[in-house]
Amino acid sequence: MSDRILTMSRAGREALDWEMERRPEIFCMGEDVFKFGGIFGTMDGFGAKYGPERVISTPISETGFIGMAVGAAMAGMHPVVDLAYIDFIGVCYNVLLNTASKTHYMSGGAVKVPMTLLIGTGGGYNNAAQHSQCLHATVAHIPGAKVVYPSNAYDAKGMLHTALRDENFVIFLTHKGTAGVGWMGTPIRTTLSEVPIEPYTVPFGKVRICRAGTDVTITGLGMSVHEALKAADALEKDGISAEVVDLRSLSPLDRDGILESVAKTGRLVVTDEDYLSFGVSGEVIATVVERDLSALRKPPIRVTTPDIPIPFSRPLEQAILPLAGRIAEAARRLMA
Amino acid sequence: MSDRILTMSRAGREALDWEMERRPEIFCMGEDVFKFGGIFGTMDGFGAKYGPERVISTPISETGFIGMAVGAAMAGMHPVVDLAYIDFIGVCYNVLLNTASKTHYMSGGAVKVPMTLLIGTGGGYNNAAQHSQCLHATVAHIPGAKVVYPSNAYDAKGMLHTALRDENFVIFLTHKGTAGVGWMGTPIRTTLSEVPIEPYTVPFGKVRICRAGTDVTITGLGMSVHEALKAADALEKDGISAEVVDLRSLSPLDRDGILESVAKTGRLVVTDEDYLSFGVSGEVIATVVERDLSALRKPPIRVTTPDIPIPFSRPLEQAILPLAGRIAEAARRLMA
Amino acid sequence: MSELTDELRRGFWEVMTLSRAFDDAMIALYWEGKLPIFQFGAGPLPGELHCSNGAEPVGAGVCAALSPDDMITADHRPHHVAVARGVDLNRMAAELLGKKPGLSQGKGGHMHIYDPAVNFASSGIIAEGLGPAAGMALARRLQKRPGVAVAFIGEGAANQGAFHEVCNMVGLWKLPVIVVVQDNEWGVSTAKSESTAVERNADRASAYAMAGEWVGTNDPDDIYLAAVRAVARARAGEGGTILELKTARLTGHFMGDQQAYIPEQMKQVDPLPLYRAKLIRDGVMTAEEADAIEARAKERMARAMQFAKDAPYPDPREAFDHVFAGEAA
Amino acid sequence: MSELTDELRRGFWEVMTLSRAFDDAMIALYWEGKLPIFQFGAGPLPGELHCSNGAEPVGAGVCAALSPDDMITADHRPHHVAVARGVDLNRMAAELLGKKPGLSQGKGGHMHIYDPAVNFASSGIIAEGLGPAAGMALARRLQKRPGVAVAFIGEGAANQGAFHEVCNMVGLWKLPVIVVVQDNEWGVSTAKSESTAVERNADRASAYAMAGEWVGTNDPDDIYLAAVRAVARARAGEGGTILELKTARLTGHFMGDQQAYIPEQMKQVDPLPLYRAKLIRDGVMTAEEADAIEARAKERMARAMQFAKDAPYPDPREAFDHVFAGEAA
Ligand SMILES: Cc1ncc(C[n+]2csc(CCOP(=O)(O)OP(=O)(O)O)c2C)c(N)n1
Ligand SMILES: Cc1ncc(C[n+]2csc(CCOP(=O)(O)OP(=O)(O)O)c2C)c(N)n1
Ligand SMILES: [Mg+2]
Ligand SMILES: [Mg+2]
Repeated sequence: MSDRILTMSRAGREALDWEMERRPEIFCMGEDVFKFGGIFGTMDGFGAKYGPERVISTPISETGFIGMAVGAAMAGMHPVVDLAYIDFIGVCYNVLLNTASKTHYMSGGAVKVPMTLLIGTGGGYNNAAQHSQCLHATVAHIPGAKVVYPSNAYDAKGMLHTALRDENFVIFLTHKGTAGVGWMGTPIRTTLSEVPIEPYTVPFGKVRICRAGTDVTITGLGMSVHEALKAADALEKDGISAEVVDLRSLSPLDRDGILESVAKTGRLVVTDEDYLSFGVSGEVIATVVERDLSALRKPPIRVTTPDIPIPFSRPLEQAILPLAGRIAEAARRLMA
Repeated sequence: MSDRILTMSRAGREALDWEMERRPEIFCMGEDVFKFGGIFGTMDGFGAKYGPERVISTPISETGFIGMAVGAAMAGMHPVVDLAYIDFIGVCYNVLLNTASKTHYMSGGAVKVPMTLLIGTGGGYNNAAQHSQCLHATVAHIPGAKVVYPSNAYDAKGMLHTALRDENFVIFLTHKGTAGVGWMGTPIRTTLSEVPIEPYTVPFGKVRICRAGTDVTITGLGMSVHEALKAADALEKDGISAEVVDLRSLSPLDRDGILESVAKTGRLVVTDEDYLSFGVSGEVIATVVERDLSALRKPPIRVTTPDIPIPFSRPLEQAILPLAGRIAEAARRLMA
Repeated sequence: MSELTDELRRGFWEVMTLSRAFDDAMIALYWEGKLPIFQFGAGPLPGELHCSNGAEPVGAGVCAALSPDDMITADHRPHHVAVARGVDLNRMAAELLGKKPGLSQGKGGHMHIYDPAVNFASSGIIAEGLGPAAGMALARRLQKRPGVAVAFIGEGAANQGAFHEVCNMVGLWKLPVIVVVQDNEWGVSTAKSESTAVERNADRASAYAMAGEWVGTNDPDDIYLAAVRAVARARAGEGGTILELKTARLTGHFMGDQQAYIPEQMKQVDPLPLYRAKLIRDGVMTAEEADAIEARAKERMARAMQFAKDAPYPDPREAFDHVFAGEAA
Repeated sequence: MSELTDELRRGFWEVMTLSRAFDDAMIALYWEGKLPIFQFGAGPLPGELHCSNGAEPVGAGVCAALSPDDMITADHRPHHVAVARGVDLNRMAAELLGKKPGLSQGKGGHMHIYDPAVNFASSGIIAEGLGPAAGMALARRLQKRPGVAVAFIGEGAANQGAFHEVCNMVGLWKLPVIVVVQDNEWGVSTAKSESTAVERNADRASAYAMAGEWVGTNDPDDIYLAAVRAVARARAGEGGTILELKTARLTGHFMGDQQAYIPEQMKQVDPLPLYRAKLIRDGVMTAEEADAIEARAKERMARAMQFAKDAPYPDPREAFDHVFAGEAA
């Protein structure tokens, strides 16, 4: 069957639809999911197709309904919960930190919590400090939660199939800017991919080499993958060959995959739209040097959002985002 | 005036008492603080001394009362809030993440939120997965919050004075095992220090060299400082000179101070009782190598709690804690 | 203060028309750069924009019952309250455009309106303002200064845990706090009946030893009188009130919301023409006076918008200021 | 099932004495290694220990009204509910001691009791079990299987936001959920009157379109009958109940709590001797029979304790198992 070019939104929707058609234990929950189909349209039209029993719009009670999802999972269902923006984790963080992620372990394996939590991340569209955060490091720091983060349509579909078949609590992140939903404008070219109609899985814990290169490794995730790809285009014109590594999965993290690329290039730029400190960027660097200190020929460079709340005003926000220009500039410094 | 050897608990109490006597804007809030004086006795006897207006026992409503503290701070008070265990941040995380830490920035500096949040961290006493976490990386990842973490009585008093005079939201962490409160047993020798009776401040953002050494740098914070010191004692017998660096402050983080020690020793063991990934340990390593890749002669080693929920059973918990034995063993590997 | 004088009522009209002028001007600007392809991040007014059209009576009626000492927290839909409270209009407009003279020097945007000069704050996480409002009231009690705190939330926010925690402490400690539940029937696409187990949040007051009042008219006169009663109770040390006000959300959840989910029988009524007709009927003002007041409001807003448009953007380096107090400019 | 038969009442006595035997045995063991210097982490039973002495009527009465299909979540003080529900006694004892045959293979400890065989779960964050209980009820509805879910919380937990959020959804969706509020008058050192704006949480039910019932006797007969009514409503599709039960906390918040804060007039009464006397008075059992039942309970507990003591600890390497399902043993 011929493949189609899809947005992440449509690709993810296809995976969820396929699984829901076949597996009665899957149901959807979240604010406005019945009428609006979820923040990224992952459940678009599901209200009409599956009815209000399986596509449940909730009150604005995140601790309550995500807590309910955990209980439903314990009782044999597989809830798919939409939390809209990751900025809202603050009102329900206990459910993620202490309930969904730890029940399996605390029960010595006696109880399972198969559930998928869809969350949107990121800024870049002037939505200010409380609606633009990434915070993926905050959720990835939770033991017992799997955290994945596709950056393109092919991975979105395959990783969502994987998540829906996983017996664990999976936090499924999508950067708002990558999803290809209307309100974020036209989709970014590099998020679109050929997506097979048939279901397929993409395994968790494997980086994806988006673009092969020999001079410098640029790691990214979510939106920063696309900024890295833009930077790589620019670098190519300067004769610099950048390898762009999409982490795709934070828990588990493909540490070997990261090292493999850096061992080849000897130079590392770590990009991340999350805050700089105590996050992904430090972890990637530590992963490399604790395994092979000689892999790096130059000190690695981090290009991230600094440790400041996201400002509203466009020139301020643009100044702090880890955009392609800053990434390319870092790579050039490493080549100098 | 002659100095006394105090526990962290008594030293912290002295600072708070001194400031409260003089500054009517300071008041205390938290569960059971009126009768019990706070999780670490920081407010011990304050109920009787200052009365229920200034020492307010609250319902079990953390979002509510920490949110109230933010409002009180915005209105000119300096609340000192006791959250007991950091495991409970999940039910009030939004107040930390989006309210207390971001209001100053989001108001363009027009509004200040001077408040001090006291939180206990850590395990080692078989209190299982929901009462033994450190999670200091989770709060340190929040921009706009200062996060400090004394490990001994001298610093506890001096840093609490500093916190109480700071105009910002300060998260003041204490590892339960270091505080010297009864229910955690006899105090650890290295947490006790001579504490001047007079008030003094210890600045944020400066590491403290607890023990000078030349062969290997061991960084730690909270409890892991004391495990590192124990390890250093053992290493000394093997003829290995370990320098123990107490980070003391996560936001701001004394990156120069870390590098200075590593530049001298050329070897780095990073200890941390928080979970391994996306936390402090990666940040410390990244800080070193992004500044000076040649500072390290050997790959750094992390000795942390692994990415698993804390098990209850003693042999299980002991197996996963970053104890002195594991630290010393790591240092020996670096010297081999 | 508690009488419905003609002057007061003309004031309501003035405040409501100014608020409407503010929103209408912002809506017009919002679409610049966003057509034909809609995109939050484009144009001179980027980001989400939650307008208050239809809710003006709430801001006008409640704020008129307050004194300068009193304190307000509002939510993601703050304009009508801010305008009624007397937040600096020029600087608020400039803030929405992300300009340097904005209230937050461009760092906040429309959900984060802070004007300490009139004790006004707002923020964007649902129910987030409740705790701070109660804490402001507590602070005043400790400082032995007068002051009632008012938290403005939506009916959707009343199902968030913070509502329960804060109301319980308000009742327990008899704090002078008024929780204004603005029932515009919708939380995004979710009708109140789809989100709330009971018909009225005001009835929940009994769960907190608070007073509960409900006003179903979206008329500033009625809202004002109910607010005056709530304020009087608060000042008298009788504690807090859950004041639920039926109101309207005429322009959707945010700009871009087509509201296709609203059934015909739930279409909402614009309170402004109704109130205008009422005041004319009551002889409080003539049609000409009403129009003049409205025209002045529009002019004032036009000037504010001009101020905002003419103002410079902050320098990109300023992004790094104000992370901590006492450090950078 | 809803009649108070003699057999049922003897069963209450049996369950209550077994629960008491469990706690008393654990308390005795708890102090081993913790004297003269008290320390949470020392001895064969380390960590915090929250005992149920005084709350046995709640477990006995409510659980007798449930069927095996029904589901339970309990809190940090779970023993009385677990024993009444029929959680495997040997494996629960072993779990408290951190042993390999424990319900959670030693990973959970006393606050984290999971026994899927009898649909029982508990955890240690206040009010954390409410959402899961409601979700279990929702799951059964979706699965078209019968089942009422019961969340056991303390009166202190009723002021946590989760209470509000979950009760609202239970009322909104008419879920078969019973929220059992165990009012033992204290949350740690804080009296109910110091934490709760209203006298009874059962009265808060009207804020959620739930039924509210209050039982003030700490007597399993009364508790049972109220629970039967709540279960009947739930099974009939009439929705949830907030069932508030006055009970007692005889051994402090946790072991080590001296309870010096409890004034003389608030000293609590042990429900066991009262119920024993009542059953004898009612001719349900003789004193000898009562003693025999109690003796059997103690014996059974002694065997469970022996099982737990004899059992091996898990191998340290097992700490790394069970982080994720489908990966390690
Ligand atoms: C904790 C949280 N959850 C979800 C959102 C997203 N959100 C923003 S406004 C809104 C609807 C609010 O409804 P209501 O309180 O009735 O206010 P209205 O928009 O009707 O004025 C939602 C769900 C949020 N900002 N914060
Ligand atoms: C969210 C949260 N806050 C605080 C605590 C600490 N804590 C444990 S039990 C308890 C008191 C609970 O009181 P109540 O609900 O009445 O139950 P009881 O102990 O009386 O059985 C507190 C405050 C916690 N575990 N979780
Ligand atoms: Mg609304
Ligand atoms: Mg209690």
